[in-house]
Amino acid sequence: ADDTIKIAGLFNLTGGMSSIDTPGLNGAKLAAKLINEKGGLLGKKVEVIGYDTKTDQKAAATGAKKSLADGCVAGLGYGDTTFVMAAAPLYQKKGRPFVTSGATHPMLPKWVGEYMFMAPFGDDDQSYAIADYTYKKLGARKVVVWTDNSMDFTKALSKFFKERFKKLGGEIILEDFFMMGDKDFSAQIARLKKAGADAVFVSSIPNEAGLTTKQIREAGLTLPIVSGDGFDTELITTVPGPKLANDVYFATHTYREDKRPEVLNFIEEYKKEYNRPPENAFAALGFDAVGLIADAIKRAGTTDGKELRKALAATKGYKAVTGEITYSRPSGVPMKGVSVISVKNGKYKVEEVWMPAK
Amino acid sequence: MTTTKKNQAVFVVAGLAGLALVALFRATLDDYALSLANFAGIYIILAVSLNITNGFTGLFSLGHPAFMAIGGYVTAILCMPVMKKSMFLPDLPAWLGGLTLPFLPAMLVGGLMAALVALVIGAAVLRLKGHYLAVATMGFLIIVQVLITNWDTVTRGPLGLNGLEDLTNLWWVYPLVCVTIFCAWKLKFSSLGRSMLAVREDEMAAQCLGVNLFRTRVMSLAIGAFFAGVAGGLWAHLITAITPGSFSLIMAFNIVVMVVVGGNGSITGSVLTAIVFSMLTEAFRPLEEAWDVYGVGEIVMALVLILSLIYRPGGLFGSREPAFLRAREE
Amino acid sequence: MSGPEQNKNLATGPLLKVEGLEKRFGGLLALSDYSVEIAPGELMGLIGPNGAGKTTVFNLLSGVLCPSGGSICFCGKDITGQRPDQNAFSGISRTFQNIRLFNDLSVLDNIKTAFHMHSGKGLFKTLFNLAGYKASEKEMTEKALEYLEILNLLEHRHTPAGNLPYGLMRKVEIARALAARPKLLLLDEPAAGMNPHETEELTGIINLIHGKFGLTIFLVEHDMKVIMGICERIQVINQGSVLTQGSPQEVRNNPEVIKAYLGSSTD
Amino acid sequence: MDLGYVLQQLVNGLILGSMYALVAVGFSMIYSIIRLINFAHGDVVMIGAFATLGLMQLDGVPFLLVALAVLSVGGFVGVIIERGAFRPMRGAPQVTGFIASLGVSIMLQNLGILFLTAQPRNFSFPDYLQTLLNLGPVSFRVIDLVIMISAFILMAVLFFLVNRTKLGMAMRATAENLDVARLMGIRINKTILATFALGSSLAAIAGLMWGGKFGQIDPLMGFVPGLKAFVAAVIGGVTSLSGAMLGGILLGLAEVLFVGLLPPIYSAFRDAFVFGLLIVILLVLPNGLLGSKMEDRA
Amino acid sequence: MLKLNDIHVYRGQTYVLKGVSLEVGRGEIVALIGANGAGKTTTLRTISGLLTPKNGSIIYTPEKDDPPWDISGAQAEDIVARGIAHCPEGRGVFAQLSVRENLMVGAYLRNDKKQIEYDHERVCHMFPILGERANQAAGSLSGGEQAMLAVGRALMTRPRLLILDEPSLGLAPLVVEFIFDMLAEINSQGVTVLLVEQNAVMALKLANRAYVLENGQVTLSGPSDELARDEKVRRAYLGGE
Ligand SMILES: Nc1ncnc2c1ncn2[C@@H]1O[C@H](COP(=O)(O)OP(=O)(O)OP(=O)(O)O)[C@@H](O)[C@H]1O
Ligand SMILES: Nc1ncnc2c1ncn2[C@@H]1O[C@H](COP(=O)(O)OP(=O)(O)OP(=O)(O)O)[C@@H](O)[C@H]1O
Ligand SMILES: [Mg+2]
Ligand SMILES: [Mg+2]
Repeated sequence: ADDTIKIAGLFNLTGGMSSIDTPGLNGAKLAAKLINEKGGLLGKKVEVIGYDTKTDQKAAATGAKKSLADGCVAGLGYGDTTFVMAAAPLYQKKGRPFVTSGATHPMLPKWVGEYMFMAPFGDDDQSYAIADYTYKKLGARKVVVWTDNSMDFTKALSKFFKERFKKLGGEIILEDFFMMGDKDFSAQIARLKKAGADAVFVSSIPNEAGLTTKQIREAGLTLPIVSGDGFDTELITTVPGPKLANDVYFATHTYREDKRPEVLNFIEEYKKEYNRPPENAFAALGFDAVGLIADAIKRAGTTDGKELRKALAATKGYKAVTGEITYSRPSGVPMKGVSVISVKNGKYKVEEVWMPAK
Repeated sequence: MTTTKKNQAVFVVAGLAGLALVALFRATLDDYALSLANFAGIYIILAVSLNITNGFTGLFSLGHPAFMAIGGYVTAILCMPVMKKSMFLPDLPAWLGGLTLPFLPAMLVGGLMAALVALVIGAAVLRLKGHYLAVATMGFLIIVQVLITNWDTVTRGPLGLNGLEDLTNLWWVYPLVCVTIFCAWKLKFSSLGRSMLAVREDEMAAQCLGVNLFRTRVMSLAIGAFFAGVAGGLWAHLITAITPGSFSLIMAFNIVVMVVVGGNGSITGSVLTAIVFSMLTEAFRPLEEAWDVYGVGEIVMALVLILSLIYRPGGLFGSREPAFLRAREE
Repeated sequence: MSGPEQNKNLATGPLLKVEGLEKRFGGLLALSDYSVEIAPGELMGLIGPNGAGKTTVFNLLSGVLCPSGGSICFCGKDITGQRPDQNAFSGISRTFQNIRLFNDLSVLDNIKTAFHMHSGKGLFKTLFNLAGYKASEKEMTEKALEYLEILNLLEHRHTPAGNLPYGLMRKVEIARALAARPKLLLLDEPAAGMNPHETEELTGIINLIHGKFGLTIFLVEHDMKVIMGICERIQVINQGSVLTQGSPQEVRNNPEVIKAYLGSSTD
Repeated sequence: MDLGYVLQQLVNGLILGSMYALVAVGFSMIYSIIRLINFAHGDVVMIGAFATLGLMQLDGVPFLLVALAVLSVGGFVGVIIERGAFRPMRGAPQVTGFIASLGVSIMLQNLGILFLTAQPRNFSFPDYLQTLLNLGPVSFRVIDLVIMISAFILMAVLFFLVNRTKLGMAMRATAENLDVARLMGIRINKTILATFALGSSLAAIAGLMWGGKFGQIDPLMGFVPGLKAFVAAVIGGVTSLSGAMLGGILLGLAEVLFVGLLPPIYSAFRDAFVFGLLIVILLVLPNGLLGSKMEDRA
Repeated sequence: MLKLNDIHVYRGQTYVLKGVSLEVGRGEIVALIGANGAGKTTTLRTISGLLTPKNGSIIYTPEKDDPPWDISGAQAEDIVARGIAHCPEGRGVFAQLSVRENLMVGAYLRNDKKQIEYDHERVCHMFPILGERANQAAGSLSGGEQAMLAVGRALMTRPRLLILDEPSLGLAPLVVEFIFDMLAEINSQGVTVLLVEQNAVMALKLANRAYVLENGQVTLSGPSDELARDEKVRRAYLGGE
């Protein structure tokens, strides 16, 4: 109908990626609801339609096409680059903006084109942040890097971490690998034990975050575990239990444990809507992606793709839950703060907020 | 038996009708419907070609997506403009880095590569039977997936190749569908195809009638692989991205499901189930979207699958073709 | 059919010459020091108690099993250890004790399968209608119908073989084996499961193909009427080795054979 | 590479392998009786894990009781699956059952996602099960020991049941020929149900162990154990229970040892190595490790 | 003891038995002969409960004073329990089970350990090879040995009525003779026998009475020596002049 503005939420709601993507859609739908409660946009209601793409690139492509055929003015979604690559180019071709909520590959806007926007920071930023912290604050000089070799996100994260850490003067004494879905890390742990490192960088997605932490600690190793936003999940404290969830540090979007009003409001509304706290950072990012689009629609005063794109590109100081967003870089990746969070005895604490160099 | 002329006439008429249909589709359907039609066509190619391996010769192969992946990557790399290649895959060997082929030859090379790999793999594992073969081909699929994921210089690893040109359209897909069906049909009603069916029915008896088991098996695996490879090329350039994650065991299962539900050995069955299954998943979208119950579509699909197997345990068409199509062949 | 080739071999000694054949299954010596010679055009019988190793002999001759020792010479060529399809190509064709038809295929297609090795076409010829593909397919159908006619199976040609009654299945198997245009036909208990009347009809058929096509036949059968009635020579094996061989008359009266195999009921 | 390290890897492999074995034995049991490759077997593992999670939230239920309850939940689920999906298509070609089991598996997974959400849940056992034990250079947890011992006890009980009891004899007879088994007075429906119940309860208890060992479960967790069980059973020789057990342990060992003993860069190639090894095994032993070697009789 | 009244049976779409009636008296040996595909096997499978007739009744009276029981439509498992043992076509031995286990499966419904052992010995005495090969997998036995095993296994159920489907199939003449002798002996011990045979000559020699089945219908019946003299039977089933 003409009295709604449709926005497509493309997510993998079933299949292997569903645990990561579902909260993203939840966040996005929540954002639309709040906007509508405040009177909507341009006098119309906003509707976020969820398209399940089943952790399947084929479904991602057809889902994106369906959303375009359904008349969605913009798309958002995905916590993983490979699916964005199947969906976003279609938006680019049609001249409608696509905002990824969770894919963090810094090259994305380059690859897809000017209609591609990112809500999160790039992997380089978060890796640099945690690398700096590991070297400077934790004083680690020799680290072991574990990489989930089955995902692009985790590979990129490790690459940037190593790059930065070596530049700082640290040493990568051992690199080890695993694959998404692995449950048993005993072999890697045995090697880690022998390596004598100051810290271990674990590049994984949330599904393996709790598992690796638990198993490393259970093996009696106490060295700091550091990681990126893949570790931003409750699993990291619940799976190992509070006693073992110790000395874990990760870089993530600046909303966890943050006291900004937009953050508090988001968490409260989320709890109200879904009867549970946000499952992971992707919930907040989905929320922000809708917010970014809505903000641009408001400023553009139209839902026309070209105008909308212009407005989005001009976003400046948008107060997102995951930090202020400004598209000032030529790369198209937003300049955002990165929180470094520590976990001690199952408790989270923001240690610092890292800002990328201008 | 009817005359050759009538045979040819039927093919010409069918071909023309197909062309008209494609033109009609292109004119009337939106992008979404077109992409469904394209995927349905690709699935037809996949199911019919797997039917040559699994249905005709009775080889329980779960390796089809591996051949598809090989064909897909080869096609994608061959079709990629040199400029892009130097940016995405700077470490490619020079001769490959500087080579760009048009779509059709690239797909053919992709298919042939897949068939070649099938020959090599087949030579090793086709001594196995039944589940042993299923596990071996599944192993092959996983090995291919792992290699693609880790062979960064050629495949860019888990990220895959993206930003491919959208070369695939109905004009490519449906003629290739026709070629696939034609080949499968021709095969099934020929002496060669009969020897494949004989191998499926009773290996020992077939062998005692002079059928070379090994050659027949390897050949049917390779034929299936060729078309899977071609389908891979279409797939990559329809999505415009190709990643190792697509060619998973789940996809293998999906294709096997189509073959079995259609009827092991029935080309008509494979075609119909390929269309129905690739459409049916989409049919539940509106319901899921409206009610926010993602996964219901899958559940209903699974129910349909189980019920259809309960009522037609040998598949929709058994191993035969419907009478009105078959009459011409006898 | 195999007429002309048959005559050529006639001059050159035995069609089949087996020497010192041996087969072990794990610890079990199923066949030891088995020898036989069959002349072209002969109809030879093989009898022996259950488990004597008759089927094993056929399995070795057709290449289904690999011998543990000894040699098989066919048409003057050593074929020991060849694969079944190679043996079939050389001209040995067989039926099975437990019928092995292609159950889902029609009777006609069952027969046509046998033509593949001689006149089947390769992949490309098949796909692109090349070089006599059409003609060869047509010829196959015609030939197959001929065989079906001989065995009185014409009316069943479109029935899936698996749906036939037992007796007819046996006949289809024989027709299929014949269609492979063998020089030597191995029949493993073709009359099993047939009543005396049907058996008589079968005997007629065997006599016919033996006479008409001059085919060499090696026959395993427990029905003494068949064996004694049509075989020119009979070999008796017991516990994996040859007990005796000779004319039906000699064998029938051999006390050892009576004791080990025939019992009193030699009607 | 010192001895202690290698020993530790061996122990780790054994622990993983004994869980695989437990699932594989149930899988192979179901396979051998009705020639069904039951891919939904892995999802029974998932159901077992979630049942454990649910039961442990009831305060004051002793752990042993939880385990017993999980066993019966598994058995119950097995019975339902058999009656609902597989009995109506009995006598159909093998591949039909296989496809149907894929359907059942998809259903269970998506029902899980629908009702439990796709989020992984944490899963923690009482502390005494988590205590670290050190045995020379080798260290492991109490739970690991419990897993190994109970897996082997359960499998031993199963072997006894199948090879030494009347029910077992009925199972094996049913496995070979349904009609003839009926002619001997064996109630094949009950026998098949019993087999499903037994196999599935082993899977469910494996779910309990899986959860306890890794501390995290989700609705899709069944895929991997289901797949591994299939592979292990086939490597072992599909119809052979001891083969399935051996196959499971071998698989566990191979997974850990390939990662543990090869340079780290090959860790990512683990599955390729494991499956490569399995293919080689099959090429050498085309009927699996302990599969029947009876040659095809003509 | 057993009475089939106008039995009609379909197999799938095929109308196989078109009104079969026959009777087996206590202590008799009854033979059922007929051409391939006449429906002999179908008749036996219907009696033992593997197939359900569309119409008609099968009245079974286990013991003289028992009430007659209509077993048409009863489960095979219940029918065995009441004393009908069926030796199926193609023998159906459990190939992976040992010879001894096969025999023990025969005694599946019985709980009298001592009696089972006794019967086992009796069977092994009757067919010595079964004792000698007790631990061999049944699948590796030769055809004749398997036939003996199948009969022995049926005996282990302690049947009152033993029905056999072509027990002589593929057996050496000596063994056929042996099996028929054994059947006579079993019968003399009080077991009623219903026998389907292609070897009509021997079957008619052994049996008291016989039925001829043609195309799913009984066309002839009577004392077996009479049938053996019947011109039509001679021509159609006995062969020779
Ligand atoms: N594949 C096999 N594996 C193990 N043992 C076998 C195999 N084939 C045959 N045997 C054994 O070899 C012996 C000979 O068997 P074979 O089948 O040749 O007997 P046969 O003479 O054909 O008997 P029948 O008249 O009963 O058919 C038997 O003891 C049998 O058990
Ligand atoms: N499963 C089945 N489905 C359909 N038709 C069948 C089936 N089994 C048998 N028939 C048909 O039923 C008829 C009777 O078969 P049956 O096996 O009872 O014959 P029979 O007298 O025992 O023959 P034989 O002497 O060959 O054993 C045959 O025409 C056969 O083709
Ligand atoms: Mg034999
Ligand atoms: Mg019969």
